[in-house]
Amino acid sequence: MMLANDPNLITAPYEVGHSIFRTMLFIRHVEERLASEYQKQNMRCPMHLCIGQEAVAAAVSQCLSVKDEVFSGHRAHGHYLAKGGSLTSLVAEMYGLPSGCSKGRGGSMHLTDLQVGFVASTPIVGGTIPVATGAAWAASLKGEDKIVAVYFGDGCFEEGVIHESLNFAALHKLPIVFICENNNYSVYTKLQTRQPQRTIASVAHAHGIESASGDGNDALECYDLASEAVEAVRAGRGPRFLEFSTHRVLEHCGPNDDEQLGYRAPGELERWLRKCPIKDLRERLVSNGLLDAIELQEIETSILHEIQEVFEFVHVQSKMQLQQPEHSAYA
Amino acid sequence: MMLANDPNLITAPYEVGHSIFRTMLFIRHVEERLASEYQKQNMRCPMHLCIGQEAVAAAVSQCLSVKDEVFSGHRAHGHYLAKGGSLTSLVAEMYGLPSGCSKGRGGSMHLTDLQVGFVASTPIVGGTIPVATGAAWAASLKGEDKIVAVYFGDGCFEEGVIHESLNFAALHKLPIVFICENNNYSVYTKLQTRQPQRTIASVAHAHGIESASGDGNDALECYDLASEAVEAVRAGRGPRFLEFSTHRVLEHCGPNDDEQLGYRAPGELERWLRKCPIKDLRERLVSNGLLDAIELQEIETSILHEIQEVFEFVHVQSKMQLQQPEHSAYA
Amino acid sequence: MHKISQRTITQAQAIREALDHQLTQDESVILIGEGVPDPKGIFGTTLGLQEKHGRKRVFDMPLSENGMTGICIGASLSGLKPVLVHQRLDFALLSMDQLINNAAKWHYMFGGQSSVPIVVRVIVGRGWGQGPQHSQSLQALFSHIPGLKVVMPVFPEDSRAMLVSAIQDKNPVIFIEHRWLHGLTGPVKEQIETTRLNKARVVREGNHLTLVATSYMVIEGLKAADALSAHGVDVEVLDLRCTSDIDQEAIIGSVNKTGLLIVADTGHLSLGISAEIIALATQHCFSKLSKAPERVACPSYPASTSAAQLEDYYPTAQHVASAVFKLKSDISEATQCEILRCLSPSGPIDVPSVDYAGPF
Amino acid sequence: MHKISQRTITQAQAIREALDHQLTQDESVILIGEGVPDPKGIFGTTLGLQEKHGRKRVFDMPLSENGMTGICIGASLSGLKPVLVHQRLDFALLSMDQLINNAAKWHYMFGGQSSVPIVVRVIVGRGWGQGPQHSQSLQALFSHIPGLKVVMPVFPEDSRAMLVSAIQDKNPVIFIEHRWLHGLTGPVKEQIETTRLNKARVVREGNHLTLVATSYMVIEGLKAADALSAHGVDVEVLDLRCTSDIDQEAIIGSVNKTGLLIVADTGHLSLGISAEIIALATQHCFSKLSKAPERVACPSYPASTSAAQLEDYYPTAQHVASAVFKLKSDISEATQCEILRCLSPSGPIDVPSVDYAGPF
Ligand SMILES: Cc1ncc(C[n+]2csc(CCOP(=O)(O)OP(=O)(O)O)c2C)c(N)n1
Ligand SMILES: Cc1ncc(C[n+]2csc(CCOP(=O)(O)OP(=O)(O)O)c2C)c(N)n1
Ligand SMILES: [Mg+2]
Ligand SMILES: [Mg+2]
Repeated sequence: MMLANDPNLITAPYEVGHSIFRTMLFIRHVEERLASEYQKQNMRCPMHLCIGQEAVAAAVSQCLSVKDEVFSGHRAHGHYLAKGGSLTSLVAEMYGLPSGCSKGRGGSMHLTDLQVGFVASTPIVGGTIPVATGAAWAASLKGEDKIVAVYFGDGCFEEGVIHESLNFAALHKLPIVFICENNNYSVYTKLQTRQPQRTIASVAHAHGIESASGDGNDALECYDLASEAVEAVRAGRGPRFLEFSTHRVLEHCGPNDDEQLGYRAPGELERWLRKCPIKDLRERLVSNGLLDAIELQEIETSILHEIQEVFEFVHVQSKMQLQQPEHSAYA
Repeated sequence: MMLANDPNLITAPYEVGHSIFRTMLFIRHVEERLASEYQKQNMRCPMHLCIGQEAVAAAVSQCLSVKDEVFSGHRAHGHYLAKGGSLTSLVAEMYGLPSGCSKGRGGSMHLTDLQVGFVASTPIVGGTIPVATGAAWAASLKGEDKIVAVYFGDGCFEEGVIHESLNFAALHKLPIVFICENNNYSVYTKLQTRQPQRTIASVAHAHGIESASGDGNDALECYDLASEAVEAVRAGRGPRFLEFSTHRVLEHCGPNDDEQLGYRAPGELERWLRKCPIKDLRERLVSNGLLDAIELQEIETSILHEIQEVFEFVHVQSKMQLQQPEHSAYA
Repeated sequence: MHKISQRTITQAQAIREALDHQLTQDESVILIGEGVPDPKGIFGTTLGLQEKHGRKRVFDMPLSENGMTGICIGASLSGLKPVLVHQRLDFALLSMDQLINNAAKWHYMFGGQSSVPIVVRVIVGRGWGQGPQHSQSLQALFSHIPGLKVVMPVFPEDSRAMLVSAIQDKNPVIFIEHRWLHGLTGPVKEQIETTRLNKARVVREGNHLTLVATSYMVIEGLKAADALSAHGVDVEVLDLRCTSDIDQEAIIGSVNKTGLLIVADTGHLSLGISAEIIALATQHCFSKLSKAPERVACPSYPASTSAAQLEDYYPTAQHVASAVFKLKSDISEATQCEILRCLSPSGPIDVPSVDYAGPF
Repeated sequence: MHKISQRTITQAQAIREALDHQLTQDESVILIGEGVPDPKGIFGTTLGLQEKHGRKRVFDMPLSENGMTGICIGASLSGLKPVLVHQRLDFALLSMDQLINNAAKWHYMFGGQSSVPIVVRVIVGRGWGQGPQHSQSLQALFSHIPGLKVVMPVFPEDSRAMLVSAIQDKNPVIFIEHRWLHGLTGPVKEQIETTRLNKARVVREGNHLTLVATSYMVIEGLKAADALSAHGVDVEVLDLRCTSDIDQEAIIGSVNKTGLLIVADTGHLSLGISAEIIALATQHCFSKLSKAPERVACPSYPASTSAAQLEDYYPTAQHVASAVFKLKSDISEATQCEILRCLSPSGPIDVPSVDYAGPF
């Protein structure tokens, strides 16, 4: 039985919890499948998986509409999928096929699906932050009823351009949510080696942007913070900044574990594995009576089925002689 | 008679008040002479005068020793002179002579006098901020007993590189004082058109750097803040940030008034002219019995005499056929 | 009878007309830059435009060159056509990341689904002590990057047409102005026209020698050509206009006719525009070239502030003429002296004209 | 009898030796870069150096490329000799302001009173889907800037000598590594040596044709030269080494001997290193050149991620050989086919060798 002040009590609507759970699970399974397929060397590009970090993308996207625009960086699969980006186009892109979302030109690190408002991810750290800010500026100038969300890591906060972007967004009260997934690492380097003692959100706040921090592995907390922020931004109250603590479970780049490298603090990975956002939400949904074993099985099955179909389809495509697009750097 | 809580009561030691006053007056007279000489078109380079902003440089330098290092930007005459930079080398540099502080290669915007620790000023806004930070880093790595001070304007705070530098300085607890002379304008553009509602110092503070703000036209307040900051930095307590409000009295670039352009708020210039830092300190020194009319006259005379001699000397030099230095971009 | 327009305006005014026209004609065009709406209006090129087109079309900006470039890229992806202005090319070096990694590549790297129609106006400073950090003419850097279009306008009417076409272009265009051309006057029709950006223009015909020049060097080249023609040497002068997609056809055509080539560029010589043009001409006109091409450009060190130290720095009409003398060995020494004498600068070398009084 | 050293190491190991040596020999040397002390140690080039030389000499850093460049400049003015590392050249585009406006000009613009002895190691990525933003070979950009020295090391022993000399150089040196050369092995003496940075090296002598190559293209060029020599064509291969202060003497000497020139570069063709070399050779060897020089380089669009779309992108030994065929018209078609066949790549084109498994 749940009490009103039980931290596990779910107050979000039924569909919200379910939808976020399904999105996280979908991302997780896609990432796991990518990891296992990667070994076959058909996907010949650097790949930054987000296993362990699914909650933020799932929760934020839950608050966005299809015409809202999303930007991201190198670790973008989750953001892309949560926004509704086509899995087929993603997998084809990883295979380097002309049918990929960027016609095979970008691989894992250059995703786009304009139809669902996932505008772009690129791997120069910080590169999309001002671009997203510019998209929000255009929306504001044109009086369009849409907002922009841009995801980035803790490392990105060290790039000067993010401060330039925060300044401009605050100055022009732009409709944008800046979302920092602070996983404490930039590749193998700990936050404390790169940034002084203070929170990232506090710097954003000082730039004149309302900011909040939360547990990035607690999907419903992410949702609460994101929905509050998105609502404020949509209401024209200027930009917001969200910082979520989380942890990357696999290696920085590639399909493998890397605990053997020993760069994490002892017990750090284990502690985070126990805080798996999917397990956490599943248990809470179950204990709130919002999910049962049969439903869960159904969800799993349908996700795995969809993924299986996509991979099969793309694999077949990869054996065909597809017409390569023409090379021109100019429109 | 002064009361203990009279705001005009001077608590700083006699020599400090005197020295700051003399430095300010010296800078003012140099700038005025440069402005009048400029019309003769012998000094053929862009020139950013600091009339009205002399207090910060004079007060900060009062706290620095000769081995401390100073960096600045385009509006650097005051910083250079206050640190003890050679007036002859400055004027020769403005004349474009090989005897100038940068051998005529830099003009007003590229000052250096390594003997007195004025390392460099350059006119790419923000350009010297990381360089100064690097000098502080070197001092720290080498365990040298010196600190660094870097001056910049409010406009500079919009450049990403300053945030990168603040982050690094805070992270490594570097011996550096960042000094922002906030004169509310970047060329003709008001602060409010460029930055959101928040103070510059608060952003620096959020970066993890102890920060303070003060009246940049109150030389003794500048001195109090600067000496506190310099002492802390010298004691190894990491970087400090100071923001001073002030006002540029002449045009952004060049020797003239520009009130006719009408970009200032009505009455703004007048209000600041009334707050002239030199007049202010003079009156307070006098009312505290620390300066009398005869002394003042002596100071004025000696300053004007020195300046006159330098200008005459450089003018003579400029008529001589000096050997031009060889051109090589490489050491 | 058709009345010929006698309207004469400066390049700066022509640029302003292009901006005004585009802001009027195309509501997706916006204009932004540090100082754009200020009392000096970017050397007069943006004066009054904010008053006329409003604060939602014409903007000042924070000093955040890289960020603002990315912001303009983002706005362009959303259907706007931003024109971003830097008072000096040197400041744009802060934005090389966004220009090269994003603007230049966006169209290609996302498979051609979108493009980045921005114009970045950068101004090459010169004279009155601009010095090392305010006078770089780095067209070679931008022009090496696939995906960027780089143009260097010279004459007022052509500058206006080039800017209109640059704004309407679907790709990022780096529009490199030269401070000493802003004051250049010329006849400019009322009627606004467009132009092809990647075509060189023959601005003086001649049969003896081909001079390909960029930006302000077109003016110096024409001076030299004038002086030479008085002595029977007819130099064909090409205004290159576009330094990224170099007009091979025009160059090859002219060099095949004259057999002699000089390239005059405002940038550094080594690895500059002149190298590419000489390489192209050598590869395509090898048998027609009667002598090795010459190049006239800036040396391999920064520009000093001091005018005295710039005496051998900026190439002039005299340098162009000297290059001609190397290639046309039939010009007598007396004639050479005569030509150089008549080309010697009259006033101070650090201003484009005696009455030049800034802003710098 | 003198015993010849048989020690063979990779270029990455040789680079590590240079760093280790300099950190040991000169206490003013410091090493900094994102990932320098991490478990992968910049592709092995910095492994163990923090452990050995301590945390006050060897550093990780925040992702602040422009700031960190300025910080290293400042440190160098105070007597340190920083080596700054970027895992990709593309990231250094964020620091063009500090490199061009400050590092390159400091010595000159302050009248020669100080200099900026920093080394910036940048790595050109290639293959395994590096794609548009992780594979740019932009030596032409840096090399155009007076005040920067730009070198592209190839062979292990030479790379070590070049890095030692770069660190000891008083000027800023851009040290451009190629990811596909890190694994290149070669004999390397125990004894550390220095070298002159601005000299090209003849790495294969020949009389029929001069090939000037940069970076990884030296390897492809040597492959082509091997295949050609089996058919009686002797190509002289020059490893250019320094792309900023190009070794005219070496190039002129070789071209005067062979009369034929090919330039092979890892960067984009237009306005690239090859243009400058062809311009130089044309200007200095005009009468000795029997045919127009050829160039072999990357086309004018970004690199795709997909290997399939890179098939015609990166120049190979085959492209070099094809250029040779254009210049040496006496090679029969059958021989040409034979040569191209023996030069055709055996494995996948997006890895330097079949067993290549990253890090990328
Ligand atoms: C400008 C730039 N510098 C360095 C890199 C190399 N790099 C790729 S991802 C990464 C780590 C970024 O860390 P963070 O922003 O925290 O994201 P995370 O990988 O943790 O998700 C680095 C340094 C890069 N891609 N771009
Ligand atoms: C990177 C860069 N952008 C633009 C400029 C042009 N510029 C020179 S001074 C200046 C104003 C700077 O304002 P601030 O930093 O407040 O200094 P102030 O002039 O008020 O002393 C500008 C925009 C420049 N020199 N460098
Ligand atoms: Mg991280
Ligand atoms: Mg200011």
